[in-house]
Amino acid sequence: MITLPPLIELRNITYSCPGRTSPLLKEINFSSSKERIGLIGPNGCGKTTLFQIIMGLLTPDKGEVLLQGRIMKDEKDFRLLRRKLGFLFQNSDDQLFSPTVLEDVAFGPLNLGSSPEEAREISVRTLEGLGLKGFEERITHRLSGGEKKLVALATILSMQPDLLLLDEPSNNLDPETRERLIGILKDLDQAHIIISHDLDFLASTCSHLYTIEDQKLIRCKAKQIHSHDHIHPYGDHPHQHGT
Amino acid sequence: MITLPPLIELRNITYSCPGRTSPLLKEINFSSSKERIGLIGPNGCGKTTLFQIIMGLLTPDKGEVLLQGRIMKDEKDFRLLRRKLGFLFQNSDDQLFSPTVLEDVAFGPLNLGSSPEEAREISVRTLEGLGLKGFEERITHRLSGGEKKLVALATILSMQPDLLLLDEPSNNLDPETRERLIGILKDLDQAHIIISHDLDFLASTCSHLYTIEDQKLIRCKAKQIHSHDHIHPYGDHPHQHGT
Amino acid sequence: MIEEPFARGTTFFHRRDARVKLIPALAITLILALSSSFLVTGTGCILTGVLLTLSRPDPGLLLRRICSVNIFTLFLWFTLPLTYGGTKTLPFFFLDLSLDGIRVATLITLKTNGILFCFLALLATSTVASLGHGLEKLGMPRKLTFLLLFSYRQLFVIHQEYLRLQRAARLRGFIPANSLHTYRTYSHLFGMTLVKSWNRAERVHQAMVLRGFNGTLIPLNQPELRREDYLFLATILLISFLLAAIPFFC
Amino acid sequence: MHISEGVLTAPVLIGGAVLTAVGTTVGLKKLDYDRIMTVSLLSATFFVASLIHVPVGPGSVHLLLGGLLGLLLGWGAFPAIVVALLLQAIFFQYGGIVVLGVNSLNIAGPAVLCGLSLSPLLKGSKKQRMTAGFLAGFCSMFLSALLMAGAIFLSDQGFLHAAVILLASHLPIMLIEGLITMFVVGFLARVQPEILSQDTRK
Ligand SMILES: Nc1ncnc2c1ncn2[C@@H]1O[C@H](COP(=O)(O)OP(=O)(O)OP(=O)(O)O)[C@@H](O)[C@H]1O
Ligand SMILES: Nc1ncnc2c1ncn2[C@@H]1O[C@H](COP(=O)(O)OP(=O)(O)OP(=O)(O)O)[C@@H](O)[C@H]1O
Ligand SMILES: [Mg+2]
Ligand SMILES: [Mg+2]
Repeated sequence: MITLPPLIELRNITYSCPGRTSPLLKEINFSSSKERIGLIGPNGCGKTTLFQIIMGLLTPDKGEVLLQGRIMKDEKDFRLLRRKLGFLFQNSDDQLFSPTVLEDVAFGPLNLGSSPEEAREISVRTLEGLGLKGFEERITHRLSGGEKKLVALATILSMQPDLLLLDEPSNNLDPETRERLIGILKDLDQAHIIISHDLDFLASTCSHLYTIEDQKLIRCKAKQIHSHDHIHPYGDHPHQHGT
Repeated sequence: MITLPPLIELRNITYSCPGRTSPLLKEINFSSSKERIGLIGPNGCGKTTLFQIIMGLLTPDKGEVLLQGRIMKDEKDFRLLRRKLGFLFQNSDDQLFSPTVLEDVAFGPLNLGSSPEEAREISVRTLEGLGLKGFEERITHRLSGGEKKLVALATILSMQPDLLLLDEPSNNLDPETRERLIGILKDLDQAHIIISHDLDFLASTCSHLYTIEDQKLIRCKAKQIHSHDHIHPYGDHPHQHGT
Repeated sequence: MIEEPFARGTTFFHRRDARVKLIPALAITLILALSSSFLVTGTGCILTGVLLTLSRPDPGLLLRRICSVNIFTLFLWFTLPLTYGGTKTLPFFFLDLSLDGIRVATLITLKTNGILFCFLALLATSTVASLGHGLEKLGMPRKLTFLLLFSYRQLFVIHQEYLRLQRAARLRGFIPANSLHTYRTYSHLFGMTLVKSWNRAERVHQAMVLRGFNGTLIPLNQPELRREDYLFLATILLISFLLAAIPFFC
Repeated sequence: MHISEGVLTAPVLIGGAVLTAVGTTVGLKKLDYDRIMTVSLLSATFFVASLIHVPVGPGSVHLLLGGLLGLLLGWGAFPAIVVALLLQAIFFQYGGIVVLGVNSLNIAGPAVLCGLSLSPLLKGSKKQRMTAGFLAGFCSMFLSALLMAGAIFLSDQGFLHAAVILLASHLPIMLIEGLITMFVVGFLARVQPEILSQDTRK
């Protein structure tokens, strides 16, 4: 039996913020194929940075990003990677730029070479899947925060990625929308990695948790995720509930 | 003994967003003199709107805002009110508009009639009080998120208000800055009303909590705020930890 | 990212008040811009080059700046010798180059670079914030100063907003090309940035109103001029005067 | 779209500076403090536009969008453009203080002219709006290039050919400016039509 290389792999990734001396992330190794992973950690520990490195938006000081066993070297390689991985930003306002919802959702498929008809069809179907039927002609800028988040998710899903990177998807969502998002994520075929401070949310959508501690990516103990309690994966570090 | 009228009072405030049919806030009554209040509630329930009404930035459909027993009728009345109440915005980038920190902090006092020398002196003192000594000539847009928040607080404190309205002040702060802000708020003489989703933060800075439910402002039960535990002021509604 | 890389530094030049840099910068620029003598522009170029060296700019950055400003000069070098005309010509392979054209191109190159050096040495060593205040002290209308300072403050926020949107487009497979789709996409990115700025203006205006703003802007006093400032001003003005006087001696 | 220092002669420089001073004064007069924030932010946005490079043929050009600013601000575009160019001069040393007058006039003059004459069309049908957008972008760029070539030619007749080449080389840029301005106007009309119908232009 041939074992396939993992969909995404990080090898020895070290990254320092410009203008800082000590690295933010140090020799990070990680691989994932079809798992549902949660990523937690205090503010500023480098979670978003890690996603940006995976997507090729930031270049690490050292180390490699591999897609299906292939090292991503330049922008052209990362273009390929970006078809397979969908990145949902922390702030949906940064992600939506077309006048109407339909145009925004169809933007990705059009760039990937779909014909306008195909793109429209894919988009309508994606919106339907997220319970956003009838939103096609709405102006994105005028949607509520929760609606924007779901449309941003639609813009990514319409590119049919294999893995979703979601940066604090439940932020600023009211309880109903949050429940709806949990339902959606559970139903999706795609694997995902979710950054969140919302442990309940992670408990319902992920099968295991990672955290960044002392510049390292660490897998949390299995039981932590299954307790619905208020858990403190940061151990004795000063930590923060909420926000 | 004469009882003084409360510093700020709301009487029967009803407000509807332009373009919506049902009101966002309905017959809200509230008064406060020297208390430290936390205000919680789901997204979009109208917390920020309530602050904007108090400051005279939005006009309610019905009802009155009173300052020390006097009804605020027009822009001129509200100018007086704005000397007594300081409003910290959710987004510090919207609040800082001068190039350097000193100019920004001195802007308020200058408008209130201080001479340039007085304004400078007040500003330097205010910055010192917040541990921002040496920041005077720094360029505001180059500050970090946490520093911006503290400078925005300084621009308000330099006007020596009697009551602070703080809109999600602990948002996007790293743990240290957050702790520092808690310390600052505890030490300040001023009363405050804080909107936040961060219950720990409220527990350490406020003596009681209000929430907006079904368009009404409701005072939460007293014991809730004093437990440092994971409290659920929204009762049985589906709720969200974190964020 | 937009930055003011030359303003970061602690040399004698960086510590001077913006006013005493603005006046001589204007004087030198005027002299160089209006002169048609090689001696004046050549000497000017050397003098401003010396000033620039004294302000210790980052060499790599400096080189890039000089190149980008000289693109227009390069354009002149490609066109003027061929098109300027005149009687005297210089044979160059199979072309006849106009001597006058070469002369003019050289002159403009000297002027452009002299003025650039002067700018980098005197003005780029101050932040926009202090230059704005300096200009106001020197008589620029107050509204214009505030326009300058307010837009300077928001520039960075808006630029980052744009960059984040552009990044979102890139992540969705957008590759710029010569197509209507590309132009439409850029319009949408820019249009969204514009809408956000427009709405931000409202909120920033509210912030001003809340701090007691009622239509008059009161300036906060700026630091007094010091002895070194006057000395600096006198020295550079003297140099500019000598520069301007060269044609009368030769 | 900048003339660097050293090309123009005194009369042209002075003429440009005087006209820019007049335009700016008119613009500032019509600008009250309630709107200073809007104009400041649009001025900053205009600056950001000049950092956007769009592909044209094998190379790329940066946007100017003076026509758009004229449509949105009318006379207010004049000081807004002066400020944006001043910021550019300080940040990038493109075109310094002495040519600021001429450069501002070259861009702001056509912007205000096109803005004022075409903005009534914005209230019309979609087709009229699109036309107004395209023309504002195209014509203001055309006039700017013409003024720039004119300023160079007036300084030295020997520059005639260089000026003509300069003008011709701006032709594709005019088209791009027209298209992008048209699309942005379309975008604004759909997303936030208040921006186009504001009574801020006088
Ligand atoms: N462009 C930058 N230049 C310098 N420092 C940066 C830059 N971007 C991020 N940082 C710093 O890098 C650190 C990590 O940022 P990052 O956004 O990855 O944190 P995070 O774990 O996502 O935090 P949060 O939970 O607040 O989103 C922070 O301390 C931040 O200040
Ligand atoms: N200018 C406006 N026009 C129309 N609706 C508006 C406007 N401003 C706010 N709203 C709506 O009013 C509601 C209340 O907004 P508000 O900002 O007060 O909520 P909030 O309680 O502060 O929420 P959050 O916790 O997200 O900050 C929201 O549903 C919002 O969409
Ligand atoms: Mg993050
Ligand atoms: Mg709010």
